[in-house]
Amino acid sequence: MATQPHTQTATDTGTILTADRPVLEVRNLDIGMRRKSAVVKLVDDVSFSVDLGERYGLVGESGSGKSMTLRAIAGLLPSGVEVLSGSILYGGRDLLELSASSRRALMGPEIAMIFQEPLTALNPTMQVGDQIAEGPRQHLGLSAKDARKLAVEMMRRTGIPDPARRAKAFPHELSGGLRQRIMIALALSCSPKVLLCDEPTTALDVTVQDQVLTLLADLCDDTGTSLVFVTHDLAVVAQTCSRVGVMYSGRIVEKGAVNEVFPKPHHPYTLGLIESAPDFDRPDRELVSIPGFPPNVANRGSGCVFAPRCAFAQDDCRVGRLELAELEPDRTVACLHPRNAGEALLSAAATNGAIAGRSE
Amino acid sequence: MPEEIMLEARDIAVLFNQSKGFARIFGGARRSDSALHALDGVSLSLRRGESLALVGESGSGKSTFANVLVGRLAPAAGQVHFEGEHIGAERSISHRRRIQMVFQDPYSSLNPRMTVRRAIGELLRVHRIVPPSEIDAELVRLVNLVGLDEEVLDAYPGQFSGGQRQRLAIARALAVRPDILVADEPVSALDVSVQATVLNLISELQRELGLSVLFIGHNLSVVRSLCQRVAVMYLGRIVEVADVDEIFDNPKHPYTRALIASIPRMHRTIEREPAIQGDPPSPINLPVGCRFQSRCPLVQDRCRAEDPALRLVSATPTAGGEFEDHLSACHYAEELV
Amino acid sequence: MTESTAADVRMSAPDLPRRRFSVVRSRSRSLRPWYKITPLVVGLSIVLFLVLVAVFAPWIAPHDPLKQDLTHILQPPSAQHWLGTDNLGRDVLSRLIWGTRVDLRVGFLAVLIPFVFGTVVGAIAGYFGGIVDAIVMRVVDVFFAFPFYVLVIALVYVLGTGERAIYLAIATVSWVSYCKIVRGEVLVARQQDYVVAARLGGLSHGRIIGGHIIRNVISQAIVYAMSDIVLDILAIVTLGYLGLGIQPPTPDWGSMIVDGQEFITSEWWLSTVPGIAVVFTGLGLSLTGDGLAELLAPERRR
Amino acid sequence: ASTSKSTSAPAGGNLIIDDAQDAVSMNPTTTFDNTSLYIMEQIMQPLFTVTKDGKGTQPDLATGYTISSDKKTYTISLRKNVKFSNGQPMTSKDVKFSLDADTATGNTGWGYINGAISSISTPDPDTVVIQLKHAWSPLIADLSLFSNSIVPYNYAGQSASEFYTHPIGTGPFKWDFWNKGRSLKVVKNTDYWQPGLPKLDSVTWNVVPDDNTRKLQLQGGQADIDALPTWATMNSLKGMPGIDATSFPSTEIDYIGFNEQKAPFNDVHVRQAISAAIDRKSLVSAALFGHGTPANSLLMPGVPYYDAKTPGIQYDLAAAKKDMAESSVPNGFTVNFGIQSGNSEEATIGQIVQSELQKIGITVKIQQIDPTTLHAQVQAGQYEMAISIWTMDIPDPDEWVTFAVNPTGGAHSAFTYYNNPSVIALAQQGEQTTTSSARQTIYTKLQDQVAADAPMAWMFYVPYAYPTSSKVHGFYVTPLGNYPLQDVSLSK
Amino acid sequence: MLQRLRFIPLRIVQAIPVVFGVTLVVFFLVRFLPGSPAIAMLGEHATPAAIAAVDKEYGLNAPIWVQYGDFIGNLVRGNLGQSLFYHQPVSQLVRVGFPATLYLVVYAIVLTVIISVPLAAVAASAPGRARDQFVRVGPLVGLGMPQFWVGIMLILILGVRLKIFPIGGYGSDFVANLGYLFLPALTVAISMSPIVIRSLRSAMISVLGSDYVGTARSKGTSPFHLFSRHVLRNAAVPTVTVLGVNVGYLLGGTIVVEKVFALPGLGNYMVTAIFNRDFPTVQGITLVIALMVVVVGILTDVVYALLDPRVKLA
Ligand SMILES: Nc1ncnc2c1ncn2[C@@H]1O[C@H](COP(=O)(O)OP(=O)(O)OP(=O)(O)O)[C@@H](O)[C@H]1O
Ligand SMILES: Nc1ncnc2c1ncn2[C@@H]1O[C@H](COP(=O)(O)OP(=O)(O)OP(=O)(O)O)[C@@H](O)[C@H]1O
Ligand SMILES: [Mg+2]
Ligand SMILES: [Mg+2]
Repeated sequence: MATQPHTQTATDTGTILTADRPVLEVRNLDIGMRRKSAVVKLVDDVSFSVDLGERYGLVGESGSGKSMTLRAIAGLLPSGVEVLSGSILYGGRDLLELSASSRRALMGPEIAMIFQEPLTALNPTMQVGDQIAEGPRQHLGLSAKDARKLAVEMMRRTGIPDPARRAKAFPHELSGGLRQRIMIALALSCSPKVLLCDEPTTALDVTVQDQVLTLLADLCDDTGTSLVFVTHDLAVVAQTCSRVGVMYSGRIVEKGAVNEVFPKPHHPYTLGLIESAPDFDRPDRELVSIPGFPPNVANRGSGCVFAPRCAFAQDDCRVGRLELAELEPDRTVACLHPRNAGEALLSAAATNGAIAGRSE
Repeated sequence: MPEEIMLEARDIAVLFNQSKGFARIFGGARRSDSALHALDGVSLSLRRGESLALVGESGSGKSTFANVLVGRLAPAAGQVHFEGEHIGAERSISHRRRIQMVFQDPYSSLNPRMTVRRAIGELLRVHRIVPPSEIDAELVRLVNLVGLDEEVLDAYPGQFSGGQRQRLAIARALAVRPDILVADEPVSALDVSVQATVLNLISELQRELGLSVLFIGHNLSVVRSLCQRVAVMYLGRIVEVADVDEIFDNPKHPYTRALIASIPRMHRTIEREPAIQGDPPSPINLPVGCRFQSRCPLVQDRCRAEDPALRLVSATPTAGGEFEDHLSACHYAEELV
Repeated sequence: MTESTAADVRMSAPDLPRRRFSVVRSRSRSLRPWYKITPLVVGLSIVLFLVLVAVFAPWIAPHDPLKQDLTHILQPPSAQHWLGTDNLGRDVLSRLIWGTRVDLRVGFLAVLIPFVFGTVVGAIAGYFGGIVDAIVMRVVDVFFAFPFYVLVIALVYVLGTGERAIYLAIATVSWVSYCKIVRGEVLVARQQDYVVAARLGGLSHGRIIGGHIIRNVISQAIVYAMSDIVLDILAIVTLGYLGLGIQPPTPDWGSMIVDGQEFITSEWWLSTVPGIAVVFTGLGLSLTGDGLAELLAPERRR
Repeated sequence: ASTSKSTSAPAGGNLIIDDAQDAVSMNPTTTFDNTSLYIMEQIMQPLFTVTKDGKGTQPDLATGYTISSDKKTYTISLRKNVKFSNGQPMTSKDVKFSLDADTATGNTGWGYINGAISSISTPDPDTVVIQLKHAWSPLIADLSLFSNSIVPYNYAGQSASEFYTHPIGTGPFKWDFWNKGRSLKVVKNTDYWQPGLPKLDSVTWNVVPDDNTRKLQLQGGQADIDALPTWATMNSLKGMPGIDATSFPSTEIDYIGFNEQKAPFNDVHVRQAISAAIDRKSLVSAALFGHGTPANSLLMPGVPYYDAKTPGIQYDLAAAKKDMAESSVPNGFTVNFGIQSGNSEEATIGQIVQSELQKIGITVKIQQIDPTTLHAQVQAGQYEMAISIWTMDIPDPDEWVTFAVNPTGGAHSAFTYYNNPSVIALAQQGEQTTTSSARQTIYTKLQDQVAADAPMAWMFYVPYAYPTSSKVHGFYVTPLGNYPLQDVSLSK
Repeated sequence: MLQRLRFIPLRIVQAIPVVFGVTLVVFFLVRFLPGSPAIAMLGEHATPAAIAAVDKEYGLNAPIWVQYGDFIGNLVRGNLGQSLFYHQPVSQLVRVGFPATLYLVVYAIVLTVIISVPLAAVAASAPGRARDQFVRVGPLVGLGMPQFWVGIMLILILGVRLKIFPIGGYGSDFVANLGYLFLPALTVAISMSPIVIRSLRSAMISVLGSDYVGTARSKGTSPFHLFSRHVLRNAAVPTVTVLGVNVGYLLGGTIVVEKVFALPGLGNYMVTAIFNRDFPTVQGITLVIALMVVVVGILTDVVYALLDPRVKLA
């Protein structure tokens, strides 16, 4: 491999991105809060990597730590919450070791982020054009006029009709779809290499969601931008991403290629997620929910975190610490008793109500 | 045997206006800001024991319609009939009782300062559902009905998760023994796994208690697995009504087709039509002609001139051997394949 | 439709686990127990301390607060008089302790009337909106636009000096604040689904306002009341400065500050010590208010 | 104001006087407040002026006078070469105009003081002849009152109200400006008839309502005189470098008036008991920080015919208890005691009296009432017991005596409703007697009798307090309260 | 921009009944006061005859509704009446007092902002930490201190001891008053800042935690721009309202500060007028202050609307 010539991209800040190395690699990331008495881990030992131009999905229930992981990469953890250990490598450089100002210099031209709710993610008192222009002005050293021009151009590229006029609008004057497009324009204005998306379409209508997803995918393909895509809608991941990590209670419990994981989930939690969501193409299937609730992050207990809700849990699931194990190449599962029969087992579980019934 | 119509809305129109007169000059608190047509001639009937879905984009008027049905909002025009009897917005206590509602936001739908016992117990007392001595037993029965343990009775809503709250909201609605349950996006704020329990609960209750349910939602996957009939709403109008399988297999309105096309699918292999473009136009300045014209891939000149009415396009046989009407508001419904 | 059969309907879906009470949203701070809210604990301790001082004043105070000793006036602090004596030779410490009684009483009573009146009026105006609201709000504006001290001074003149006049004067002015606060809260609350649900449940307006809305909006008014007590004590001090305070020889901090300020350049402690008492009380009440705001804040999501 | 320092102070400078209130008006004939009249006296002068000791008068714009044998005609000769500040010379025409204008105000102003005058004539520019209705010994004293100040004839062609917005007079200073509520300034009258005077260039009165601020301005050198210090201020300024906390003898008496219309104050024993229960020395030391003198008489030491030997009721608790026992309310009673709100001295007095009367079984309820309300109540006879103050305006006891003991004047014996015919007769005799010795006898008798009747419990005589900067020289206050500023100078 | 200010005419119309209400209340209130202008004028030893004469001269013996009619009639003609105590038109007093009060209030607001913004920023930057606690508790001390006491203390320390500022009084021009009014304005600011700091602090904390600040950070915006463009402006929105409400309260409370610092402001005239039962002055000044409160209310809304484009007022 090393002998082969590979594509190289020299970024503005000198980071060398190569195709044989993941553009973004999260290693053993712990995020949490230090309390007087204890450390509360919100994200626990999360690792995953994203290749150049790849679209990577993170799914999981509310509170599973998806947003925290993303925010840690962007350096936007809420106050009180910090990275406890681990590293976040961008093009081989550990972001966590950079100074605040050099990290800031990366944000925008190298890494950008899009939030769930475009209305709250845009400054309500600033014209959207100015908000888009702010990044280019700072990072690309553009004049106010040029930055503004760039902003309008970006808006045009995201399919906003009449961009010059819309640039003068305030966020509340735009519809949800337009706002999210503004967010995309804003995030892509400095041509970042990695785009972090935190549920960018959850607040949108299906028709608009579809437009925005298509747009995102197209733009990223055009520029070779990698995407980290957080959502709780499996179908959206299935449609958008090539690889996926399934998060539960701050941990990644399963990861692999989307077309491997979803048809043949190995982890009971992944299975549960799939079975509880209505599937348009399987309307007559009974919905089976995962019983109970995710554990309190302050006290996850020992053993597999999912064991208390797991229909297949056995005694050994409840002791010790569970590590991710690679079952097949690029297919990792944190389960002592992984389901490998996939769908066959699923229907069995559904018919005898096993997933639901066995909790005590 | 024709199914019995429980609740019928006829030509409902709702306008949100600026308030006028004295209150405006002297600045009393007002309910709305700008004039817009939230509903424009909506007719829909709910049959006994059925579960009817109302879907549509955000802002299309679904909640407004629900509010009219439950009597929270007086329509500018049109009437609501309950078992054939006209009921206005100011309703008798028994009419109120018989149509209950479950809301989208589980966090604002329960009074944060009242225990479940108090909140539901009050309803039982006011409506004299059971003799006072049996109230406690009835409360236990109700929370059990929605799959909760009786210890929830003395807790405050703050102590519950979203799914539990939604169950409690359902329990409250059922406490007064309604005939009709209007559920306004009851699961869209919930996590998938919780969503499933609530959806299952609603469908069980509907079956077991013979409730008529108007289920408002925008997730077509949910609708498809829960409801028997579907009405599609666009910009204050019903644009298509049909049996659930019929509408998804054989949509007769371009908007419905676009909706279906936009659903994210687990299986990428499934072929999808191209998504429609643009956002819905503002309900303040409505276009002449068909409301969907600006986004319709099949738009014709007639669509820009003539407002299509909701009409019968076909009657399809249902599982029970009956024929179900398929209504659409598209000039070219028959031409859609 | 028979209800009896429904009683047997249990979800075949999984039952909820027993741990359900531990499953609270960690982000909602409102469910923190009161003793974990530092401002509340500190504030309440201060208030409790003051209340105890007020209650046990007769036993704590080393001297009779009214006992004059004209041969020992304006004495600096000493073993005999820890905080010295005032211009009539009275023991300052004892007056300070007894003053706690008067000031807390006046402060609380001066808040009580406007609290109740303002809350009721504000709730009605906010709930019904429209003309009722318009009229109430214009009246509120009139009182609001009226210079505070003009109204208070004039009312104290009309009613005659004394504690009762002070309550009434302050009440006349400050119900407006409660009215505004509660109205604003009710405007928000009446849109909440639980109010709609109550209405759909067939409950009357009165029951909804009194039973459902008030309990949710009152916390803001209570929080405000805490700081209002401080403002009222200050208003009494200021009235004293304008010569309209509590009647002598009743020991109260306001008149102690005002009487002492004549001697501010020489016997500075005369006005400073009761001043510190007011500040301390203010601190306690404000912290309590802060804490209560945290404790009572209804969950405001989104 | 150290006159002792003989260093000749340089002329000039602006003297700044802080007062708590603003002047009200510059019209001497209808103005009653001290601030206004102390200011107008620097601008307008009467024919006679009060001597420094306050007990007599001396010619000012007049040079002298003669009295006819029937004591009903006064012929007054005017000083020559006196000019108004507008340059116009002063003549008898101006004098007659001024006196008549005052008389005309009658009850609404000070006109009643000229009540004895029947007519005024001006035989020549330098002579004024005053014809009286009846013998009236206080006339010259009356003429020395500010209300009889001399202004130009016909207000120099203006209307009265216009004229008094910038009055013209013969005084050492002339009008400069008045920012109402803030400050008032007069400047040196270069045409002043006394050569070399005034020494100052100008005088400014600033309105500084807060007691402490006035004191601190004086301390900080921002003001030269605090015109209304509290006694606490005086106390704390004592011995402070750069400040002279001087007080001047006055004609002020502070007393507690009893409303005899209300039981049990109609009982002389009660009045006597209260009077005897008050320890005046304590009052003086606590309320005035020792600055006053316990009062023994209706009249004040600065007033002619004051009798230091009058055995006014003094502190004697045993006697007080005895009086109470003999009274109609031997077991005591409860009384409302009205004092002015916002007045720390009265609050102090009130509380001391309260605790003293407690000892003889009287429960005193202090009622702090704002001054105007209190006055209204007193004037309407709707009070039981209230603190009042009197200061003489003219150097003759009659003004006060008539007011205090003669119920017919409309003031109901200073609103005490005291009515003793023999005292009233004595008061009338005093008015009509002109010889000093005879008047002395009459007033001594009167003082004794009033003391025995105790219609009021007089407390103390209070001096005038005027703390000044040590830079101020030659400042003095007459017993009537006026402070002529023509001799005052400022050092650097 | 102008679109957003369309509410102004309506607000002015709404203010009319308020102002009318104020005239009604003040007129009858002052006439309920015990004692009369004549007694105040003539003093303790006035005789009934003298009082009657004065009443007649000032028309105080006319029936009360006639007097009210006259008052309103004059008012409509822009005439506030003639002061009984100062013997000049009330409008004259307003002309002197209004600038002083306005200067004081504006100066106080400026100082309040200067004090509050950095403190709130410091506190909000680390919620819950020591400096935050300090900022939360410290200013409460200012809230609990009576203004006259603070004023005297400031005079004593900064005026008399350190001789930095004048000891009360009012200067002749704008520049001089920067010095003369510093301490009074500071006195007011000390009691107003705690309220503003609290509001600003919590607004800043919520703004700092908002998604759009996250967005701004994700753009790599520098801390300075972050604070000035994104945080301050948005945090100012709720604070402006708090400030507006308190300015109204402040206007009614300048009485004390004006008295302590011997300022010829409306409050000072007002106290004197009440004490002297100078009805026309009390009425006139109350009306002016009420108008100021109304104007401040409208201004607050204007600022609010300008700061926050979402606001639609009507
Ligand atoms: N500001 C915060 N301070 C402390 N804990 C927080 C904060 N925000 C979130 N958490 C906690 O961190 C954990 C992970 O939250 P995170 O927001 O990453 O979840 P998520 O997977 O993004 O969920 P969602 O789908 O609801 O967005 C949760 O337990 C949450 O309660
Ligand atoms: N109280 C109101 N005042 C003014 N306009 C309103 C009001 N309520 C709703 N509208 C408007 O009426 C239209 C229909 O609103 P409605 O809430 O019924 O839509 P919806 O279909 O329920 O949307 P969603 O899916 O977002 O809940 C929208 O344009 C909305 O902005
Ligand atoms: Mg998230
Ligand atoms: Mg809705």
